[in-house]
Amino acid sequence: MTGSIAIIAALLVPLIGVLGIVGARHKPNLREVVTLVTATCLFILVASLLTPVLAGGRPSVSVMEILPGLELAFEVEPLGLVFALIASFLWIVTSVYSIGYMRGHHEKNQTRFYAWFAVALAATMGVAFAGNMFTLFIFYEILTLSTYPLVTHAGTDKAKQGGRTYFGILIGTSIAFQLLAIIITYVTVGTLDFTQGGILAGKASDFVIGMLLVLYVFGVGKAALMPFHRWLPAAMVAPTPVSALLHAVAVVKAGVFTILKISVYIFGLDLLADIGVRDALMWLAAATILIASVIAIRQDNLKRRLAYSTISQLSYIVLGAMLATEAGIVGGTMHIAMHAFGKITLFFCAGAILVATHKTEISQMGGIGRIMPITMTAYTIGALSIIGAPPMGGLWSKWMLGMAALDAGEFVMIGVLMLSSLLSIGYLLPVSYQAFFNTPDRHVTGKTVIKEAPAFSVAALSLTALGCIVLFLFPDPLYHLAGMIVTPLD
Amino acid sequence: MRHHLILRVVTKLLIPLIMLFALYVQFHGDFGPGGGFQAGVIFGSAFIVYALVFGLENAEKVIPSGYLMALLSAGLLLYAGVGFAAMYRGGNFLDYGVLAGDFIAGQHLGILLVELGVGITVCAAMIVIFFAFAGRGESNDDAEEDDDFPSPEVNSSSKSGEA
Amino acid sequence: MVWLGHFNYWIVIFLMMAGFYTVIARGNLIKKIVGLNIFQTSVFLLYITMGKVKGGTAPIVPEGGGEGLAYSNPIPHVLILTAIVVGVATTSLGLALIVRIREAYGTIEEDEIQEIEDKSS
Amino acid sequence: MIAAHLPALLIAIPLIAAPVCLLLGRGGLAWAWSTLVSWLVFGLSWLMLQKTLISGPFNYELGGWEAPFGIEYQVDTLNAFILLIVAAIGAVVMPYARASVNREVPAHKHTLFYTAYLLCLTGLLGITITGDAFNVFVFLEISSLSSYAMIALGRDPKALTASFQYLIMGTIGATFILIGIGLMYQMTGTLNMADLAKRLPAVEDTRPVMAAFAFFIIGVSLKLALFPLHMWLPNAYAYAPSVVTAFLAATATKVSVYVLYRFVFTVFGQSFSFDVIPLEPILLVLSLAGIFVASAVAIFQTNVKRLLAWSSVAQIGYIMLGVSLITVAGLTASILHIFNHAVMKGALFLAMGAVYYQVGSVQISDLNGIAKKMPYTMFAFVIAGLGLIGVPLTGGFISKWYLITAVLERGWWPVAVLVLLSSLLAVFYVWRVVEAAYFKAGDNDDVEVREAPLSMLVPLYVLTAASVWFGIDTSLPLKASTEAARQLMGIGG
Repeated sequence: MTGSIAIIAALLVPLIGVLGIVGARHKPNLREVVTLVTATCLFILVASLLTPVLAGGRPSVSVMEILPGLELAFEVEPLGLVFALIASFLWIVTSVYSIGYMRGHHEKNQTRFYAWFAVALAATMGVAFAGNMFTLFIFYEILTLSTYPLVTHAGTDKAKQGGRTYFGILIGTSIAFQLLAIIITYVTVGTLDFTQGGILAGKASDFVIGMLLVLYVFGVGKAALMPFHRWLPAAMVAPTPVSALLHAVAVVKAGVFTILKISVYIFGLDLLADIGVRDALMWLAAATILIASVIAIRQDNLKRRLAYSTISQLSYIVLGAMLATEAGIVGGTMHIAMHAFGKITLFFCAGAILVATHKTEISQMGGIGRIMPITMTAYTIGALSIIGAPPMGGLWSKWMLGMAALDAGEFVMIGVLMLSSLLSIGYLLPVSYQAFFNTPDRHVTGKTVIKEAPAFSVAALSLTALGCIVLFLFPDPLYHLAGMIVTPLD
Repeated sequence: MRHHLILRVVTKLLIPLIMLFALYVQFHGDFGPGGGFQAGVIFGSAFIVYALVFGLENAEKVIPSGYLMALLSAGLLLYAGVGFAAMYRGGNFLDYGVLAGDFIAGQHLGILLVELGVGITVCAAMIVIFFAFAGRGESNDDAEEDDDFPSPEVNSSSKSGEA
Repeated sequence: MVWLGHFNYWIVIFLMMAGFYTVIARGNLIKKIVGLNIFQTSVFLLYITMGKVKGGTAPIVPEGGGEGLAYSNPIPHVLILTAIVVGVATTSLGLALIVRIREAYGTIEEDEIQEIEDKSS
Repeated sequence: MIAAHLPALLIAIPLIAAPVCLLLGRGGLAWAWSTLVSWLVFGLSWLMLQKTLISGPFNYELGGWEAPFGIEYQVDTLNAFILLIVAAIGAVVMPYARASVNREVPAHKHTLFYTAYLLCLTGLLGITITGDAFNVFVFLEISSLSSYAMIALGRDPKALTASFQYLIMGTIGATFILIGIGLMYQMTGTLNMADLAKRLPAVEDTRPVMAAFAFFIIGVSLKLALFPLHMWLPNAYAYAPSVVTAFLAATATKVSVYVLYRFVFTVFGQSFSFDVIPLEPILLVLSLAGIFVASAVAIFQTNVKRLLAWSSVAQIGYIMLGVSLITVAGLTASILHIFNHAVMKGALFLAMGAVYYQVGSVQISDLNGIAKKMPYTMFAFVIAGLGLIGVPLTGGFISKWYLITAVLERGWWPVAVLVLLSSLLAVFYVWRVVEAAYFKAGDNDDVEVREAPLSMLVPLYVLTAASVWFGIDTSLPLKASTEAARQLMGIGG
């Protein structure tokens, strides 16, 4: 199969899946089989692109010219491939998890849920493979729109309120800042193609370039850089699989992915390093890391705590990009993968707890580890990965980011990374402690019966927890791929 | 108005004269002042005078509103028909020159027919407007209501080509 | 005397402003339509007076041809004939609307209509 | 034969169809006839656009009289494109009209309604195609008078006052145009647009010409509802029958914008309009003010049709902003937005018409939970609404993209920022409706509300699909509007 066909297929397969899902709406089993088959096909397709990319190729395809000079074009490069691989692999896992969760939690409108989920994945693939900023923007917006029905799935007033914040901030920043930045780039440079080494160098004054950077970084609201982070906690009203895949992986990673992509292919690292305002943005990222961590500690709702943790972790990647060094980009890319596996595990656990015991607040979770030992073990593994403790994958990306800060001579940033690791211990591990070492509520004394979440869910969260460990043991392929972003073979 | 004998007699005498004058204005239009607009209004006023003196009911018996609608349309159709005929005979739309054997005769024929169309439509429109307003107070049932709208539009459209 | 020479324009402007003022200032719908008519008529006058050629006669060629005769320009008159018809159509449509408004609201005073509308919504 | 007479046929066919429609009498016959005619006109206008794109502008002399003496129809890419928009909207709206008109207009007025519609169509097409200044006025009045009548057919008594207000404002506007034309004629002795364009420069610094320009522009601005001359529009659109609203919103103001293009750029000429008269800052300020004020007002409306009407005023602002740039790019954006807005707003009003058909109201509070009962209608509303916001892959995005590119080319950064910010206001007003439809529980579930009939859904989806289609495959509108903008600016053929 040639690369271009695989790219197109990767975009179309989820959409065909949507038709299948809607077609099978009266047969839940068939519907879920369709979802799983679609997700597996997608992963195989994306994986098939690995060989040519590793060989130094950049499979590309141009679908059509929407406006003169602005094509709907796709090109697979290592960064996008990493993102697509993670997203498509975790979609399979999430689908398995969803089967248990959605049925266990008796959610309504499950067909709608699966259908929009598939659309969101198609959009994610579009973001990952976009060959120019224009295409990326289009799929970025489709991703926002297709996740809106998922966020507001419950249809309650709270869901509506959350959806409003979600939609308002994401659409608002993207239209007001990102689109403006894109158009300014287009008007000054005349192209929006992602090019190794950037396209802006020498094309505009320092002031314009600095302003563009600010517009881009704030325009990508999905990266949840403060002060545009409010949508992420708001999105936690969604069903847990959505929070897990979309708001720990696909959507938020699409944001930081966009920032990395802009840094490397629009500005270029050399130019980026010279921009004065970059420093300020780096400090902002650092501030976001710390502030979000502190807020996370104060949350009692597990999902909200995880959401703030995500905000904090996303800024690691923004920080990596703003360091404007090769190691920073590599570290950022690796952190996309590491954080994805860690955080999705945590969300899966939060969902599993909800389904099994209907508990959402951490303070109620005393002794829950005895009821749900597998879940809580997985939780601890995921938490350790996020913290960056061995033997979990999270170690490597933090290591790389630390190295990058050292390279760039930003010693304060190393301190920030250290401090935030401590803070993340502070907000993640108490849950484990509470679960394993605290006594359960007085009312449920007597013998503890093991009552795990549905088997599908448990299997999924075990798998991702395992992933964290595997990534620690074999980080090399990922490192290799990430390294190709900044130093292509040819 | 039943008792105003003089009015009734004089009106009866006047109406044919008004109509005759209207026809003069109509058909003399291509030699001197006159034309379809003016003639139509004058011709219509004959009916309006009749309605004023003998009552709306009688006037509607003379010329039922169904006929008026038909006349409204017919005038406009005559007008456009001339245009299409010219087109059919190889000229441009409304190119009267090709209607008859030679250019001058064609122009005469064309303007005569077109003005006749205008005259018919304007006449019908004036009467319709009058009937609509005059009939309004007596019967407010819905059936009457439709008369107040067609007239202005059809009226305005009739002179579109004229401008 | 230059001013007086343009007396037709003064008439036009006076009528135009009078009509315009009536449209704006009067609350009675019928008066508005009357004002609108005055306003339109002033424009008709503008057209008609501009067709006049000094010493010109009616633009009808006399028998035997009239070489050397000056004619008034007939085109503005023809144009304004059309505009007059438009004006008549507008007036009748406006009056028809007033009749229906009166049936629906029981008044043709703008402020009273407004009051009723505010109440209903 | 048809090819040679296209311009005349385009006007003559709907014109002659109107009296025939009147003769056809009551019932479905009038509807079938006007639908047929609409589609015929659509076909003809399509042929004409193709002709201009292939072989350039052409003329048609009515009555065989040569240009400065007789009335001439001049067709170039610009008006062929506008004609296509008008005809296409007519053709799409007509199949929809059957059900909607049955619901909203008393039975005995149906024939009159369709007659008025055909006349309005004739008028709009006529304004666009004619090359004679006075003819513009005549056709303008034909379309206006018939639209006053159509608006007054709405069920709500407020339709009457709205129509009356529109009549007063519209007539003042038309009379201003008449004054403008008269003064132009007085100074040049001609009414033919091409001829006017030749003769005006010789007298361009005289006061009558300036007065003519001022009267004309103000008159047209009234007709096209440029802020702050828009006061007639919200009520007229809100209370008219749904079909009328959809048709007029998509075509009437657009045609007036065309008249403005034609006179500002072709007849008076760019140097007069923008150098002698400071039209640029005036349009810029008014259009920006219009965008913001009207969008802000739209947010607080409780009647969805009124909300959309206010949004139309705002969108006119975008269109005029493109004009005020005086560049090919700006005009392209402006013309593109005419097209895209016609499609989107048409779809939105059709969706609301479908809701009115089933619910009998378009108050936001009556729309609570409507998405469950009318999922297809509301989905179309959402898609078209996204177009209004300017989300990618919709037509609205394309025109906004062009507008901002054009603004940036002139170096007006703050304006670009303002345009983008104003899109956010659109998010607010569109989303208010969406939230009501999808998230609020319906108050009266006992009332049987079902999906709209197929005859309404199909036209609705044709327009919705078009708004997406032309956001992806932009070749047709883009080619036409670029070409039209170049012709207006006098660059190239």
